[in-house]
Amino acid sequence: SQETETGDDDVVKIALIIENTIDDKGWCQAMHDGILLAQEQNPGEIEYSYSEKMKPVDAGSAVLQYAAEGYDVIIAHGAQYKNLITEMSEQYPEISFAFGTSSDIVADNVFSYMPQSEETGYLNGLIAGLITKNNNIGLVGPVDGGDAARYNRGFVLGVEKVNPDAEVHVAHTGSFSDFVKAAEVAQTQIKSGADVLTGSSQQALGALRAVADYPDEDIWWVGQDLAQLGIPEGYKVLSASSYNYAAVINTIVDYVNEGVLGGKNVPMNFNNDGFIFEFNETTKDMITSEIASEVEEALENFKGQASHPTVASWSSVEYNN
Amino acid sequence: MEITRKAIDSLRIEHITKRFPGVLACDDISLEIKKGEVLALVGENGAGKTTLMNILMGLYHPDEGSMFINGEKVHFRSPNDAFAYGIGMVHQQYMLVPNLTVLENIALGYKKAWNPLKLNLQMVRDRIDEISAHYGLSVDPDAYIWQLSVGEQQRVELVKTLCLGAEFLILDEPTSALTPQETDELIALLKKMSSELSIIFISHKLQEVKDLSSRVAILRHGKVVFQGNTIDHSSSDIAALMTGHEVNLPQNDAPACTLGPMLQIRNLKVKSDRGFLALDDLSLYVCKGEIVGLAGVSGNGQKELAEAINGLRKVESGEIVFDGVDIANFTPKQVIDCGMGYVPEERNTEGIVPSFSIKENLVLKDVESEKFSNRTFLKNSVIQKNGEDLRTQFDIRSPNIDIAAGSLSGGNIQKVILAREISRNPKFLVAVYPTRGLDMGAAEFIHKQLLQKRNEGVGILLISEELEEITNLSDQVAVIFKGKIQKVIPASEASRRRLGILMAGVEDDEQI
Amino acid sequence: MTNRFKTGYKIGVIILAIITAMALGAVILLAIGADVFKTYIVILTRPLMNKIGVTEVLLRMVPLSIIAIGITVAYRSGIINIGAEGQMAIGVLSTTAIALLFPNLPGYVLIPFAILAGAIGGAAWGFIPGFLKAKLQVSELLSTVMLNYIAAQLYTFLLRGPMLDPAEMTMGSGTPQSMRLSKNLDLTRFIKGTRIHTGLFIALALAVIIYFLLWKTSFGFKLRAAGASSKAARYGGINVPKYLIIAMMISGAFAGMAGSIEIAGVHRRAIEGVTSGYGFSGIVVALFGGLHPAGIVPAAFFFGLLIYGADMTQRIVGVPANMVQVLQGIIILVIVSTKMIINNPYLMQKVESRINSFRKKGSAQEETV
Amino acid sequence: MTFVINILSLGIPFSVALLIASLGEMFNQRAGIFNLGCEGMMAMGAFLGMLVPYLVGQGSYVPGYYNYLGLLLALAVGALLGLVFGVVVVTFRAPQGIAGIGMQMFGVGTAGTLFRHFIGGTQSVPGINVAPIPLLSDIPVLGVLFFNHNPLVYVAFLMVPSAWYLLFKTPWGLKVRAVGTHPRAADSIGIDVNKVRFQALMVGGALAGLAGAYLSLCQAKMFSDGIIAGRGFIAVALVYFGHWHPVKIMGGALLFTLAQALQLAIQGLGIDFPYEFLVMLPYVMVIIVLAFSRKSQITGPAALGKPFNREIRA
Ligand SMILES: Nc1ncnc2c1ncn2[C@@H]1O[C@H](COP(=O)(O)OP(=O)(O)OP(=O)(O)O)[C@@H](O)[C@H]1O
Ligand SMILES: Nc1ncnc2c1ncn2[C@@H]1O[C@H](COP(=O)(O)OP(=O)(O)OP(=O)(O)O)[C@@H](O)[C@H]1O
Ligand SMILES: [Mg+2]
Ligand SMILES: [Mg+2]
Repeated sequence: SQETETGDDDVVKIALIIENTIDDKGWCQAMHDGILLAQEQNPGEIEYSYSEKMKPVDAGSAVLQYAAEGYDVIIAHGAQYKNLITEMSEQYPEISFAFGTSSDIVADNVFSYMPQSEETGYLNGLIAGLITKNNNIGLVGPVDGGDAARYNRGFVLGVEKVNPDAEVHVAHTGSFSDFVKAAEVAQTQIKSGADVLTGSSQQALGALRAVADYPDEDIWWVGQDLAQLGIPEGYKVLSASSYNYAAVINTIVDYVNEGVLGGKNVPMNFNNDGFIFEFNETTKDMITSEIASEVEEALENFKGQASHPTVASWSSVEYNN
Repeated sequence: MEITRKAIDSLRIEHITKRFPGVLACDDISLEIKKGEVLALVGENGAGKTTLMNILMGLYHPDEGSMFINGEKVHFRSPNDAFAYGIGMVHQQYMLVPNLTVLENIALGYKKAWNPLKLNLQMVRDRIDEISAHYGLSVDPDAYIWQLSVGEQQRVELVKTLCLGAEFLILDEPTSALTPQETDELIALLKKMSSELSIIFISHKLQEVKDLSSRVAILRHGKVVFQGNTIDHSSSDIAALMTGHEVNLPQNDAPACTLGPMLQIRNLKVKSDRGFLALDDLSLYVCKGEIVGLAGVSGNGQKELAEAINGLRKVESGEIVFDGVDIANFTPKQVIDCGMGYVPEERNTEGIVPSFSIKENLVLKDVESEKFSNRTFLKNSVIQKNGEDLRTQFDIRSPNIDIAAGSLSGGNIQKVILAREISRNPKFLVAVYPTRGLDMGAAEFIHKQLLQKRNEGVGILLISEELEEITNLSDQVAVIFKGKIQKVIPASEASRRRLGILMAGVEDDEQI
Repeated sequence: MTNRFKTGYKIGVIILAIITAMALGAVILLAIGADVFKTYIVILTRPLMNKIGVTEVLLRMVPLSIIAIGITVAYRSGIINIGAEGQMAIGVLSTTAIALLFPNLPGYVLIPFAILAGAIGGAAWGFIPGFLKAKLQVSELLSTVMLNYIAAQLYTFLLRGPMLDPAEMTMGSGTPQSMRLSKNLDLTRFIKGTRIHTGLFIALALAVIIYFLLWKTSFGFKLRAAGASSKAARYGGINVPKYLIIAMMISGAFAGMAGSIEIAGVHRRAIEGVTSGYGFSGIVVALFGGLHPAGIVPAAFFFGLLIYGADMTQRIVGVPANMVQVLQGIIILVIVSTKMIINNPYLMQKVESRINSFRKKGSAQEETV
Repeated sequence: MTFVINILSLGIPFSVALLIASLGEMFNQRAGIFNLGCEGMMAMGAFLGMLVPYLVGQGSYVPGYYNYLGLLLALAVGALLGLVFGVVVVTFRAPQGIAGIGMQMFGVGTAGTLFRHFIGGTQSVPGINVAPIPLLSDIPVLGVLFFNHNPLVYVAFLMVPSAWYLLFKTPWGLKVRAVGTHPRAADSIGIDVNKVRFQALMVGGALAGLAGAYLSLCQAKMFSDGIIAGRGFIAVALVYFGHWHPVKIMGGALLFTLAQALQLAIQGLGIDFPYEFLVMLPYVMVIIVLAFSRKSQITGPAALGKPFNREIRA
């Protein structure tokens, strides 16, 4: 295309490539919203374009096209794009690339970012472990991999910490997006006695919706997305956390403006404000002082140091599979 | 029936022309038929008879020409319009839905019984009873069509048409698949009916035409080439007018064979599709250079016998010794490799691959032979030449040999099958209903081919319901009844009457 | 029928079809307030404007044509294979396994070996529905749909477990994917700055091979006969069940190879989403291509163009990604209809005689006036 | 025991979307049309079904009849798509498999596109809730299993005998069976083959739309892109499983979803076993059951997939 590198030097052109959609209420939307927020925080400094529903082969086409159009930063939002980014970074050494979840540093012009979601999982686990009356907790997983695997294992650690008697029943749908199936999983868990449920990725909304079908019963949800607080089902949500991708974007933009095109890993944790955690105002009465103090303590710890010993063992947590 | 309907006193068509892509099926046809008449429509395969009748039924719309009923111009958009005038047709290929019962098939057209929320089957049943009683045509309303023999299906078609109130009957080759008895019965019945109904009757069997019709019209290449009163003309006149030359069905008058046995079937037991024993301890011998005609009412095990011999049906017990080898339960391929040739009953679906070209069908059984391939690759030029040669030799009428065999007329399809089976130089040939539905010219040709093979020393098992065909061609006639051979007699002693009695299952015929 | 009328008729129908397709798409585009005109221009022309565009189209043509050719083999034997998606996934797994086990083999050994493995894997997955249909009368439409889901789960299981990239354990989060496969497996990208790889030639070679196999050998003859009329084929001494199973295995092998080549040429490691819906698009391509390799190769190119061009619209025109599917759907529906109208001699004849009689009437009226 | 009851009481409502869609597809196929576009029709039904209550309520409580308005809309859009599909495969006689894939893409894509435009992001609705049948639902065990469901669950299971009646006891059903098996025979006796096929397609489409709306209004009570997630294809496969018979199709749908409920329950037991193999369970089970069940004598509609043209000789 016609565009060349003659544009304003202080504007950073960011392109985002995602596998799902910008409104999936999950992984992809989080990044999209993060970039929009960063744009807001730094008026006039960021130009932004995105490509949705990018299967691996399409992502390659999009990168080639964005490169030709003179984008400064190309973010491929998913570890499955790692190879593509590695190859493309060789082909376009002047462009900065980024991908995650990973802490791998693959080239000098590639950033990686790594949400350490075991931290948010852990906090929710503490709450769930203390809230459950049946000692039966449901965890609706998509696929046991990626971000979800970290969240789930952190969650189990949290439950174990406060309530060793509670059982966490994990079931996977096998899909990140099939929320109908997630609802089926949640219904199954509720029928077999679960009274606190959690889950991650966009499919989790289906599970939350299933929980909300028990308005008069003590069945609760601890969520992984702040947006869950504001929806009609919010009255079942005790707490939620969120990625703060704006922070990641700002870090990357700062580096790029300094002339550093990559070679860095940007971790995301409570310590560097990569996560936000909130209790739900409307269900505040459920949160006993015991819960509040457990969470408070853990949160303090997370914020205090970059890597936290209580969740460092996340990868060795074994649940049913 | 209550619907307002004008009785047809006369039906006239004028200058009807109908084209199909590449074919002029009806070419400026004008005809008239009056109340109470029986018009016989004859002509070679592909002359346009069926097409013309489909136009009368409103199934096809003519490109040109018009139709008049009682002098008034009519325009049929669909068969419903024809039904409204009481015109009904028994189609050449039976129009019955196989997985519905007789009752349901008739209800399909009997709109009076169509209460939107419930099909009034009782009403249809009553109507069937009424018609059956009136014409003496009995059918089992609750039988599924696929359970019925061809003859029974034919009867259902007739009952169906009559139940829907037809008073003007079109019968497109109604007897081509019937046994002699069934044919006789039908002709007698139609004769009786012709006092109440008008009938258009299509047939390739001129005897029936003579028996039944009052007038005859001959179609050739889509044109009416002759019309006249039936009594004024002999069968051979009509045949000559039809084909343009004298037709002489050949006779087998060669001396009996002396070459020794070729096929010896002993105590054969075979099950039918429905699981009962279709062949029960059947034994039959055929010599080299001999034609054994197998006569019998269809459904008595003919189909199962042919299939068992050719490896297409499991043999429960017994032997099929072919040239010294027991081929019972061989695969079809093994049977073919032993030198067996087979002209199956279902020529359109079994004998050819309809979407394959003529030349491909001509090598269907031999693509792996050295002649047509070198282990892997086909020798296309040889296949091409083989096709050209056989087309000339067997007079297959087609623009070229690359067109799909399924698009040929029935007679030409039969010629393709015969060309393949004969040119493979088999030691033995099983030929099932080889001339069913064919015009006289084509039948004559096929008979000649069979006799020639016989004279070359090939043994032939000829399965047919056409008694004339059997007595003309066979050395010996075997009669099959309920899966057993009732009797084997020399062809010279096989009178029509005697065969008929044997086929009906009567054991000892000599006394009669 | 005059040739002039025939050409006129065909052109007329095609123009009508294009208008219909555009109008249908325009309804949806207008509903969401997008620029109708620009959208169409982008889809049809933008991909062909530069080197990257053309090679990206070719890149999609490779798996599409290989899968479509495999589907053709099955179809010709009488089986509708909608299981290519699963067979392709198994092909990817097999290739990955070989590349992980023997990373040090030189390319000229590893590449054929790994592609063969993909073919075998796909064939094995194709064997199941073939066998079920031939021996147990299980409809392939049921078994292949089910096997696609089963393959997808097997895929995640292996990539999450035994085949997981060790780096994902230490540096990542266990995203199901294999490590970067041996460089020896890489298919060369022969135009600098683009991704088009030598798999293109493999695809073309496979097309030629299948053409010969189906139409020039006795094996192909029998296979096609089995598909065209199983009854007649059985009568002709052909072992129909055997050919059904073999055809399904060939079909699966092709889908498997498409997976191998996609891995070796494009992705270079097994990741989720490699199959990209090619298994379904492959059916469309096979039928568009008239179930003949000579038609499939151009049809695959066209479909590659459609996928890629429609994909570009979201970046250039800003329509949502789903619109891509809408347009593809409309184009498929309109093209199949058009093809039928053009190839129906009965209809053509009817139209001609209508026009003729209309003319006659017209001129008759003129005369009487 | 409760384990079993749980599985049964969940498996039954899970099966409804598949059951309704499969019954619709059964009518299509009985009339001779193979509709692989079921998935797309379901997607449109799911979207339009929830659009009405969503637009009215914007996520808050709306009177129940808005939900039913949504269901009607879903039925209507399904019928409309059936009509469009009919133009392609009946009027123009296009090959059905490929046209079905086109319809699937069109439906799924259009639902997604309009969803982005009119709603823009996963949304939930109050939906249609469980309606226990008075008295009956109090029966121990049986009450929970059969009389404590969403109204559409009852409707769906009543549809099974209704479909059977419609197919086997009414003139329309007779016509449908005839045109799907031997259209030429039906034509010769004065039945408008194409008209019946269009009707069947509209019925099938409407049911597919309803099945989609069941997912968005009753089961998940939300809509998002990709809600159908391949269930349309499974519905098509179940028609083959059920040999075009409503009761057997119901059996297939129940087998599939009971296996689904079972595998989810097993996952919850915490056995050390890769969950992927449990997720596979329903699919494997359907294949195995069909492979080893006795095949019925009467095979499917013989003219399935074959366009009818009076003048073109078969
Ligand atoms: N639907 C059709 N499409 C194309 N050609 C047709 C069609 N129907 C008939 N024909 C052709 O029109 C001619 C007349 O066919 P028709 O079936 O009327 O012959 P027929 O006299 O009934 O022959 P038969 O004695 O074999 O029944 C033949 O050449 C046939 O191939
Ligand atoms: N009781 C009857 N007996 C015979 N013919 C009838 C009867 N009722 C109607 N018909 C004829 O049948 C034709 C079609 O009837 P009708 O309108 O009831 O059916 P339809 O709805 O067109 O049927 P289909 O749906 O099968 O096309 C009309 O031409 C009519 O003259
Ligand atoms: Mg004919
Ligand atoms: Mg005829």
